[in-house]
Amino acid sequence: MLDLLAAGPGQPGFLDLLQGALRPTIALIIGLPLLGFLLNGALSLWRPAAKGAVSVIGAGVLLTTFLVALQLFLQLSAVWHVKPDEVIRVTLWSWIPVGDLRVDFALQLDQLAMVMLLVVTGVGSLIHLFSVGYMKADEGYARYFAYLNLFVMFMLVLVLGASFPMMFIGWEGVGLCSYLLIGFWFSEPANADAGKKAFIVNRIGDFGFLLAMFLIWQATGSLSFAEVFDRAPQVLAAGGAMATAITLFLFLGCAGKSAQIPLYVWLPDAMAGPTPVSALIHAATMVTAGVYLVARTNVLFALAPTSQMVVAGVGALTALFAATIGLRQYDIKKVLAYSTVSQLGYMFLGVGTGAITAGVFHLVTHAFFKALLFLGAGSVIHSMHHAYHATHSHDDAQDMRNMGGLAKYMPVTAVLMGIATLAIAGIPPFAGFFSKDEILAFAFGRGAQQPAFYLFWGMGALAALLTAFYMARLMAMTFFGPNRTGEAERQHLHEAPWIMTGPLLVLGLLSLAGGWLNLPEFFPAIGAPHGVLHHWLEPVLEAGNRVAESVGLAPALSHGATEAFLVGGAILTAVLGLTLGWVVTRRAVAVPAHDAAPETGFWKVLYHKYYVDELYDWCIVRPLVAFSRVVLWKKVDQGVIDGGGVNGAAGLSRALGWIGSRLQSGQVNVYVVLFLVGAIYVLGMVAWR
Amino acid sequence: MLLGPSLAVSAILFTIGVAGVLLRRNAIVIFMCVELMLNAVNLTFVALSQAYGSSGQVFVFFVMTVAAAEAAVGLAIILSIYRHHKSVDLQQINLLRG
Amino acid sequence: MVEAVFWFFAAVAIVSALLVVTMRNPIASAFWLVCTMLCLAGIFFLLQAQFIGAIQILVYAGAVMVLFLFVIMLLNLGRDDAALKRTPTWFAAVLLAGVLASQLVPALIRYSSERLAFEYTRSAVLADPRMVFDSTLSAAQATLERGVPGDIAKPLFEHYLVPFELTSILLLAAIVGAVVLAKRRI
Amino acid sequence: MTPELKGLLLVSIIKLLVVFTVTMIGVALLTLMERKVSAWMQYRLGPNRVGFGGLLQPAADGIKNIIKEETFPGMANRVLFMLAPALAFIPALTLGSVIHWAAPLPVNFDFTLPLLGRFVHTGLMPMAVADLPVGILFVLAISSMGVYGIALAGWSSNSKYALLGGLRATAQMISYEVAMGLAVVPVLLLTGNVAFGEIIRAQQVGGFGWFILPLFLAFHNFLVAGFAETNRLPFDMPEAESELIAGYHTEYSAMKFSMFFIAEYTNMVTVSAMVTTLFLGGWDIPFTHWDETPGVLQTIATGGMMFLKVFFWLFFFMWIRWTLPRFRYDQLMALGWKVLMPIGLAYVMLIATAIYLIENVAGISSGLVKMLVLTGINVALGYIVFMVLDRGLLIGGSRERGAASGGLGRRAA
Repeated sequence: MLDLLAAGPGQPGFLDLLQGALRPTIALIIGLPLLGFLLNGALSLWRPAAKGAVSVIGAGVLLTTFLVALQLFLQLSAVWHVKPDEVIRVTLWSWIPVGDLRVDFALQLDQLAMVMLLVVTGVGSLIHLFSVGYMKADEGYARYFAYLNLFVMFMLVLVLGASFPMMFIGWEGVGLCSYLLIGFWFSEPANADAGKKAFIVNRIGDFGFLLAMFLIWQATGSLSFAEVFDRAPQVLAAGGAMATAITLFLFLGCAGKSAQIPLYVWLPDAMAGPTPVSALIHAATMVTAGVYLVARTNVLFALAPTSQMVVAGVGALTALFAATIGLRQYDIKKVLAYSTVSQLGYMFLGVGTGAITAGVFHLVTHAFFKALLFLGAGSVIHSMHHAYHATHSHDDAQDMRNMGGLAKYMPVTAVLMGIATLAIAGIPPFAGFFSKDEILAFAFGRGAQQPAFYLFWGMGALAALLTAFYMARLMAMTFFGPNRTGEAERQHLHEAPWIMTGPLLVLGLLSLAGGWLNLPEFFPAIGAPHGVLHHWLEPVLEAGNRVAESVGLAPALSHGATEAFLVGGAILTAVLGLTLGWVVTRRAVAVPAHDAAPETGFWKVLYHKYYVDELYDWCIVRPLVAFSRVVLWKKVDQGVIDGGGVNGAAGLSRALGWIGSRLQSGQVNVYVVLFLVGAIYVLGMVAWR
Repeated sequence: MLLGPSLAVSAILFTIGVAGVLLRRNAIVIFMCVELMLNAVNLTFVALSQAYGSSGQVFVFFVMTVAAAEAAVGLAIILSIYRHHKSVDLQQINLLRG
Repeated sequence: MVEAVFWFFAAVAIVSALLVVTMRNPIASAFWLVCTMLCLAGIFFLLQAQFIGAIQILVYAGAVMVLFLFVIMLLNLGRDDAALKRTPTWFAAVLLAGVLASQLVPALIRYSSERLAFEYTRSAVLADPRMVFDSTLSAAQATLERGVPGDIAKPLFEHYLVPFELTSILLLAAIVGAVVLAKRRI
Repeated sequence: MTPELKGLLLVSIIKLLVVFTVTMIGVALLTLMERKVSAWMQYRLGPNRVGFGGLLQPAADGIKNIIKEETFPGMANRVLFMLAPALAFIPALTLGSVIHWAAPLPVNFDFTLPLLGRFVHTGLMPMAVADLPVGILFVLAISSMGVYGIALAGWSSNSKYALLGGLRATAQMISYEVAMGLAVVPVLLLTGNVAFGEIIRAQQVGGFGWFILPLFLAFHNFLVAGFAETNRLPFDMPEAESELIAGYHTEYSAMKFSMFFIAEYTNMVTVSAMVTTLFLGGWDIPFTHWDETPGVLQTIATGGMMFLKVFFWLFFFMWIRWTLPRFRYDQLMALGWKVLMPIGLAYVMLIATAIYLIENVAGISSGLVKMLVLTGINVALGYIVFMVLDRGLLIGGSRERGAASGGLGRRAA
């Protein structure tokens, strides 16, 4: 590697040498989690009790992957320092060579993928470590880690894939793992149903992704990122129907995977899985895949301003909508789930605005603090569960009404959750402040060109207020006030073991300092430069920015008084939200869940999540089931397929068989004559072609 | 070079073999006509091997092996058919009739 | 000179082949088939395939046909008087054979190795003859280089070793099959 | 035609004529020799009336055969009946054309004849009518063609004795061809070529000496198979006079009968020459090396040597005829398929392994040592085969065979 660098980036042939040298490393990054999956899978079949080995393998491969990724990062940042637009592409083997379509099993590594790689492996490692403690008592320990490793493998394929089909493998793979892990405790029908729901809702999104791929293939004649993005500005008219269709279909995929309106419904249900899974898959990594996809295809989105508007609008609406639901949830994980949906909305607002860096930045910081929140919640649930388990109580360990005053029993968790709350609420200098503020600033800036973005900005700001509110509510209900767990149970509440608090601490640090990745210019930096992530991602976004400039929609920031107003407003909103949430919650009468009065009025609507699930059930599921039963089953399946297809085919075969059996005269000469006629025909075809 | 004429002779022999299979009813004679066809193909292989290395001759070698195996098994079958039917006339042996 | 000998062998082979088909007596058919095979062996010798020529006589004429003769003699088959009656099948057969020959012979008689090479260059897949044939060495050159059996042995044992071994299994199966079929009691 | 080609043709025609004539006369004399040797072995005189010591007896027989009436069986297939003796006769004669009868002769001439033009020949002329590169393969191929004459003769006579004789002969010859081919393979292993010239050269200078020593078992198998191929006693099943009158030639008379006769004796000569060529160094004069440089004298001397060796084997044929009793038919087939073929196969593998070990593993390059090692192996193998495996069975005496129960020869087909 070093002698490679000595040869000098930018020299002819250097990239080939580099790709050759990095090939095993990149294969290793994919291969290690796969190995972990295979080993753990084997263990889960043969030695489910060997938890020590499973932990070592499961967490070990992830840590090793992270270290490999880190080392790769160090090496490549040296390269990119000299020549930022070198993209490492490694073709492992040829996958689909059909006619003009040539899809290789290829991986690519650029700055954007590197960010995702580090987040996935880094946060993933922490969550794996946490899981070692959290899942300790579970029977499906080996299976759990096998799934988790498989998930990481697919996530890395998604991130590193060098073409749309490669990304789609990862896309589908993480969906599969998500399904498997949501329904991890599948013996309870609700959990299995939640898994199915996630899977089916995601199918709708995948359908959009597939259609987008077909259109891309039709428009550009290629599916690999490099070629598509290279050709797209030439073959796709800016703002044209094709570009808009492609990006809208892509966004449909994103909406499914990243839980945006109208396909967000699966994510809250996905909390049925183990909490670390929620942290890893349904907060930090998989659900951000949609954001990553938009960021990856920023060239295409830059070509379609309408789609950008849709993305930003849906993002803003989702942010606000989910935040309102989060106001009145009692399940600690549900609150966080809606919070996740809301924050994802922010990210889409960011990438929809064209501020890809801001969106990715929020993705990263969100990964830190939301993982922290989920793991903290996991720690709380762990403790609560132990308490209820010890006393054989059947109360809900996740209901915040049953908690209260936990700060006394779990000080470390409480402090870290507090940090995360400040981060997500947007209090400087915590990570969330910078990223959220940047998104809102860009949205406001774009409003100068497209006034609709002022509206989106307003929705985002309001959502920020609500975010601060429900987070304060969560903290107040969980950690402060009187304890409502119960007399006997209270004895069993305790802080989580170090293997769980350790990752929490690391994540806490990251939530605290994550904002330093991309400090805005107005912020007085201490030793750290401004806009690191911005510069880091510049080569990836360059093409998209060029397109955006040509369209006249380059992302812009306001400066001066407006900027000060925005920043001040954001801080004010956060503080206001936190205070309101704290005050309102502390003043409400707190009773355990089983004593709680039913919700009334608008609270009831919020509590029931605006009845969206019921709406979907009435509008889509039931008509579909009825249609399937009456038309598809009775008419199409029994009538057409069974009658015409199956029995008809049988009848046809019988008829043909009868004719054929007439030919079987047993006379060899006849056979030979027939054969010869065919042979002469073929010969004629060849000779007189 | 005798490539063209060899191929033509091979084609004629093959055709005669085909005609024999079509015309004759005696199983053994039909068998012999099949052997004739195989020989014609062998000639093709050898003629082409003259131009392009000995692989063609290796194929002839394989064809001969197959022919020998075929003759052994085929004649054994004909023998056992003869034991049942007291005839090797294929027009009378139509057990395969559908 | 070589051409003359070739055409002599070819003519005898074709006439004998016709006699194979037209003779009513199976023994006579077998005899003429042997004659055809010997002529073919002669042609093989002319085409620089001495080993194959010798093997042709040894295996076909010497073993396979003897087996045929043996079976015919054992079954004591007489004249096949029903053969070659002018039935509709007969006309169909002759017609078909005529069509086949009329397609094959004109297409093949002007064939040359240059034409073959040309056709291979036209095919995208077969542009390199070495993809189909093991070497571009002609048979005559190969014989000079490696001797008569070596000419065959080299590709056979290097290139086609697995098929060769499979052939031995085939022969074994054939032996077992023939014995099982032919023997009344085992 | 080029002068060189014409020269080659001329030389070949001369060789052809010489070989044909010598063979025919030789065969005629062989019939006399057979009778004389028989008489000698039975302590009687044999033919001694016609000519000096009965020397003209073959001529008298020939004349008698030519002028005798040709008889045809009533229901015979006339064409095949006529063709069969020729089919037996032609391959037998053809075989003589590839055998190297003497050391190559340097022949150089360049002359012009009126009408015919210029004839040129330079260099060595192999003392075989056709020095085929396929050599031994050709012999095996053509010898297998001899079956047709006998089979067709038996079938076309439309007589049960002839048919049975023909069938027996066919089966026997096919069977023993296998053993013969397997016996030839070790020789090819040692020479690495199939051409006769190369086989002889390998025994002259190739380092193994005459192959009879290093390949004794192959030699033995070849000899046995040769006896069976020529339908000589103790394997004369096809014409076992006590069972089948005269076998496949029961119905033949006059010159056609005599053609079978000639074919049989020609085959004897061929087999003798083959044994000589394959295992006794061909025309090689033992313990000398001057015969390796071509010259007229050398050719004559080696031709004499070849004659001596072939003569010995011909005598051996007759000697065996009056020494061993005839095999039963099932014993004959059992010997071919169950003894000679397995032994031949195993022997091929053993020798191949041994050669590999000697040359590649032990790294022995001295011809004498190689020969001695192989000879040692053969002695050991011979002991195993004849003394251990065959204990009182086929090759042993009939008395012992009767005593041994369950032997190979006892199973009736």
